[in-house]
Amino acid sequence: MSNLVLGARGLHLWRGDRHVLRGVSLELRGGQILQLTGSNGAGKTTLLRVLCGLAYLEEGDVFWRGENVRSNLHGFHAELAYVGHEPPLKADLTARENLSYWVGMRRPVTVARIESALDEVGADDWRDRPVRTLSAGQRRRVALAGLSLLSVPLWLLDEPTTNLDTAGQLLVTRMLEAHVTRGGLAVVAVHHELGVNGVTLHRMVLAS
Amino acid sequence: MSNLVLGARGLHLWRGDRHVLRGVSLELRGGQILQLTGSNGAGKTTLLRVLCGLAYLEEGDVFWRGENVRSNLHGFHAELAYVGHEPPLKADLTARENLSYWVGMRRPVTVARIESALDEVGADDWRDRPVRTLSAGQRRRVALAGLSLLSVPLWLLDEPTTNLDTAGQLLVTRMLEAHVTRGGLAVVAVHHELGVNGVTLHRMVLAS
Amino acid sequence: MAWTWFHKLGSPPYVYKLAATLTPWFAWIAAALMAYGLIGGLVISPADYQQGEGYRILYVHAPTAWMSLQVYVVMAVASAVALIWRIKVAHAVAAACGTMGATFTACALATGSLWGGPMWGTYWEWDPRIIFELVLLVQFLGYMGLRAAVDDTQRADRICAVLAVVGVINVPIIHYSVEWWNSLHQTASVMKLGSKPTMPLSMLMPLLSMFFGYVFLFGALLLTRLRAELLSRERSASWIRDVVRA
Amino acid sequence: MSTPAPAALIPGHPRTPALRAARLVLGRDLRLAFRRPGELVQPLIFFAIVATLFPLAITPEKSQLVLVAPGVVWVAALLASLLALEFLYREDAHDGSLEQFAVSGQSLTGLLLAKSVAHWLLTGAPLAIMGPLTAWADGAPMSALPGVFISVAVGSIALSLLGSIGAALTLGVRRSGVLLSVLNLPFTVPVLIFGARATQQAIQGVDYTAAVQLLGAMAILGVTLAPLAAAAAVRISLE
Amino acid sequence: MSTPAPAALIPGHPRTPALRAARLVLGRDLRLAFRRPGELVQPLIFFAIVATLFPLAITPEKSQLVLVAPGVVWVAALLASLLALEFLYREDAHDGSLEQFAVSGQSLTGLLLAKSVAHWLLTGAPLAIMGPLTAWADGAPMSALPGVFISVAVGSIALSLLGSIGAALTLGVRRSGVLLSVLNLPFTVPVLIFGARATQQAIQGVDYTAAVQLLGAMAILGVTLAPLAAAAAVRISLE
Ligand code: HEM
Ligand SMILES: Nc1ncnc2c1ncn2[C@@H]1O[C@H](COP(=O)(O)OP(=O)(O)OP(=O)(O)O)[C@@H](O)[C@H]1O
Ligand SMILES: Nc1ncnc2c1ncn2[C@@H]1O[C@H](COP(=O)(O)OP(=O)(O)OP(=O)(O)O)[C@@H](O)[C@H]1O
Ligand SMILES: [Mg+2]
Ligand SMILES: [Mg+2]
Repeated sequence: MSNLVLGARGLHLWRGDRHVLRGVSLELRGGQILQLTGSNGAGKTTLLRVLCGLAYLEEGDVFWRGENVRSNLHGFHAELAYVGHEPPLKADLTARENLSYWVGMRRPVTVARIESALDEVGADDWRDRPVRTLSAGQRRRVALAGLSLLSVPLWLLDEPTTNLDTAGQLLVTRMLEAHVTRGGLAVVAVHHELGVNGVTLHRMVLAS
Repeated sequence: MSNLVLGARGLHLWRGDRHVLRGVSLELRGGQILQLTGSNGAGKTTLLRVLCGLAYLEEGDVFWRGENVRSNLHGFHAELAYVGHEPPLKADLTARENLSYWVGMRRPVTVARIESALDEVGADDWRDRPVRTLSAGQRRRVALAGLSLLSVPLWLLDEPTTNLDTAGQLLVTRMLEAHVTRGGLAVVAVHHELGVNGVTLHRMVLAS
Repeated sequence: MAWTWFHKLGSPPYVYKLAATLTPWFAWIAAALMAYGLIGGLVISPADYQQGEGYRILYVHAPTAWMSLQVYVVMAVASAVALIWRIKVAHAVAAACGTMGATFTACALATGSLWGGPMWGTYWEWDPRIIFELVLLVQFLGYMGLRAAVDDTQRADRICAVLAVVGVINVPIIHYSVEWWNSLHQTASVMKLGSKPTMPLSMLMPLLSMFFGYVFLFGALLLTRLRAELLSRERSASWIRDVVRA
Repeated sequence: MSTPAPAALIPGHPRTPALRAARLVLGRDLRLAFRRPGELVQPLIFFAIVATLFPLAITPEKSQLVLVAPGVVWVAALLASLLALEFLYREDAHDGSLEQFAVSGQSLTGLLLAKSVAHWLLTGAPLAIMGPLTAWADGAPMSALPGVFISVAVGSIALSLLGSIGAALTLGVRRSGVLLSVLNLPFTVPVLIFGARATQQAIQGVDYTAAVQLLGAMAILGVTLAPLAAAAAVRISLE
Repeated sequence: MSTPAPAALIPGHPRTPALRAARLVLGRDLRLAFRRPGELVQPLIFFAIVATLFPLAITPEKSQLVLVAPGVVWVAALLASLLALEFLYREDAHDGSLEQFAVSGQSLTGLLLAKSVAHWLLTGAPLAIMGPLTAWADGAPMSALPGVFISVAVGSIALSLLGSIGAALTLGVRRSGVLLSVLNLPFTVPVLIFGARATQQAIQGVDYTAAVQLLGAMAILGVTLAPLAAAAAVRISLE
């Protein structure tokens, strides 16, 4: 079996004088989803950022494939994709241009693949307009396209269904199912139940 | 009965060469909610911005209390509150400071009222921190507090439940119910059913 | 009723056809006037008793300089109309003015400084009128730059309209600069309101006909550019297809 | 039939008077500036560098220095405030506060005027203090300093306010820096001319009131006309 | 037991080589800058403006102009580009692209170096071309132009790169802003002093190699050291 395992042990993090993460530990293997819930301000975003090494960790360790991520941060990053509260797009570039640099920066990608990914997320004529002129949900869809193009094993998603219409929300569920059945992992912060079927779903509730 | 009536007739709006609003008309009276749905990019945000006069209208007219809003734009604005996709907060000011200028700019407001409004939306110690350090949902809650402080008859809300936890989503519903039972109006763009009870709810679906 | 013509002028197809019919007339009148002006100015009229032959550049300089101001006024008025009555065609007119205004202004500067060589012994002097004419050029350039920078035509129109209206304040400054500051530059010798021009008729006639020649030339160019503008702006409209088919 | 509207919802429930609204916006901008002292001092540092580097750039003979000091003071002041202008409305447009201004029911003109005042207090006023100092450092006589102060103060008012028009016009534009300075040039030039003249006359001990009056005229023009134009431009670029 | 990972998910699936990644970022920034026609010429226009403003400000006696204008003109312009630096990373930090750089698995140093190169191409290079022209327009002899060109070119490289450190530092900073923009000066003031001196010497026909060599040393320091420091600062500010 694949050694795709994301682990965390005794994560502690303070913000100002607030103890946000109080000894969080988790283990997630390939083919599993971790649904991360918790009231506003519980620390979901913080935890995701800690897991991908964006936030500074006072205590505890994050493990990937059994070894501490600090030992090989670049290698770890090369295998994860993080999408936060806002889609990471340049407002003055088109969806195409955004994807071709964002994805291309990380792995070789052909124009054809970008096009098909944009088709999958239901992009029509608007793929050639500056992202600035797109609607909130359309922007989110561009980010989803990028996510699937990166095709990395570990997904860290912060409320991926924000601004999406019902069809879009379904799309996210399908993408998650496909990803994990392909053997990937996903940690997803949400405020509702992820309606995924046929995959092992772990739940973690952060208390604030 | 109060003459609180929001009307729109034959609204047309083009963006680039895309015909976004194609002859939208509506009428909403005090005590009613208009739930605005539609797929991503259908034009919900655009319609809301047109209604509050932020977007330039090629054709059609918006009416408030029976008269064209162009005839008295300031008077109209004084009676509406618009909250878009992003809470309109200054990242470097605290929740308190934000509210005291945003609301105070429009109507006299005491510190005590601000405090109680912040209590209502479940703000604890974080009300004194720069908004920059707040979580997405906490920011949204600050905006809600501002909304209730403005206490204007007409609410124009763009996906007000974004980033809110279940408790927060319930809070929005309660606020809407209270608002319309007090005789107010609300146009709310959402992607899900507003679960409001005991108030007349009109539905409009924008086709893209 | 009295306002129908106004509304007609608001409708692109009508204006497009009108422009098509008017353009040749303007062109021919311009040609005739300018022909007389050049001959009358460069050949017939006597050399100036103090400036010699050099003064003949006046027949190019003064009209272009006047036009540079007129064009800006046209642009500003069109913009104001467009903003107040929301007339798309007026926006198109203003848009068409930008480049031509810049050209006229550049010509005024060039001919002026050419004339300055023999007259003032220097091609360039930081003289009020010269400065503000230069400023006018920058205004036209800024106007064009702003248009290029805002990608949504409809928004660009209205933003630029505001700019044009605000900037019109410079026109009187240029015109009266010669009175306000004691400057190198000629005071008005033709454009003096009231008192009769201080200039022999043999010089005045060609000068005036050159001026009106330029006016009609501007008209012809404006109409041509206006049609191009309308074509590109209304490309989705139905009447365009009829035009193209015809 | 809907329930009658309660007090809070009835039209013309207590509105904030325009003046107080403007004061709140002014207060907000000052507070924000002092939260970010870094950006606050940028224009000053810029000014200081230009002014102090200038003697280094030329052979520092006092005689010449005095002659060109006005030019230094003014070019530095201009560049400083022009550069600051680019960010006058940027942030507010980005975080949506500008939208809220536009639908606040208060006159947008008034609120923008308040912002311009704040901008002047944060950039113009310090320059008005630094100006005389640099002139003096460049060898201008003590007696000249009041004149320098007045001319820079009045001139910078004109710049801040007239400049707000350009800032509003270029809101929709990326990297607007240079386009902005092009749009601003038409009034920048006169301000510079009169300002430098006033400063020079002050340094030479000549009567400088005429030039300062012209600056004052432009400042008044700015206070009265600029906010209107800026408001119109902002409304359009918000669309 | 989960299904074995398919090709796409296996570690070390084709990674973009570091150099190509950097080129993509460079391309992106240039494209963003030249998104719209006309932005290409903007730095030049800016220069033209500075060059026309200055003679306006001082009594335009050519003799003085020659002495002072060139130095001031490009010192001012360099400072302008230096101030532009403060916003080098702002936008990327705001829209989250900087975060994506940090978790891209590519060396952040390399990507930031690419950004600095873009910044220099957009501000420094035009200055290097316009600098000599304006100096000449203000009356510097032809023979001086190569010197002016070299000093501006090298000086702007040093500024763009060393300045990027300050840019990265000011990213995270809100409160101690003063301290930092002051911390920024030690990098920049020497560059400006040597740069101004080199230009002056070039115009006076004196040997200017010494000053240029000092500038070159700082430029090399910048290319080698600055991106590392900037990357560290960015990572910290993202937390
Ligand atoms: C770069 C240098 C110059 C510039 C920018 C310039 C600009 C102008 C402008 C803008 C006007 C139109 C004024 C108005 O309509 O109110 C004008 C008119 C005129 N200019 Fe010049 N000028 C320049 C040099 C000269 C020179 C060297 C002469 C000859 C000594 C000259 C003679 C005239 C005359 C005679 C008129 C017509 C005056 C009238 O009747 O209104 N200009 N110039
Ligand atoms: N500088 C600080 N000082 C004190 N507390 C802070 C600071 N910065 C962040 N916090 C707190 O840390 C908590 C973590 O926020 P985080 O964004 O992780 O929550 P979240 O679970 O993502 O909330 P949401 O559901 O709204 O996105 C928040 O309560 C926030 O107020
Ligand atoms: N300049 C433009 N040219 C062409 N189309 C544009 C332009 N600007 C916006 N649009 C389109 O106008 C439509 C209106 O977007 P709007 O934000 O109103 O949709 P929405 O219903 O709010 O979507 P969402 O549910 O994602 O928020 C979008 O499809 C957008 O792509
Ligand atoms: Mg969060
Ligand atoms: Mg929307």
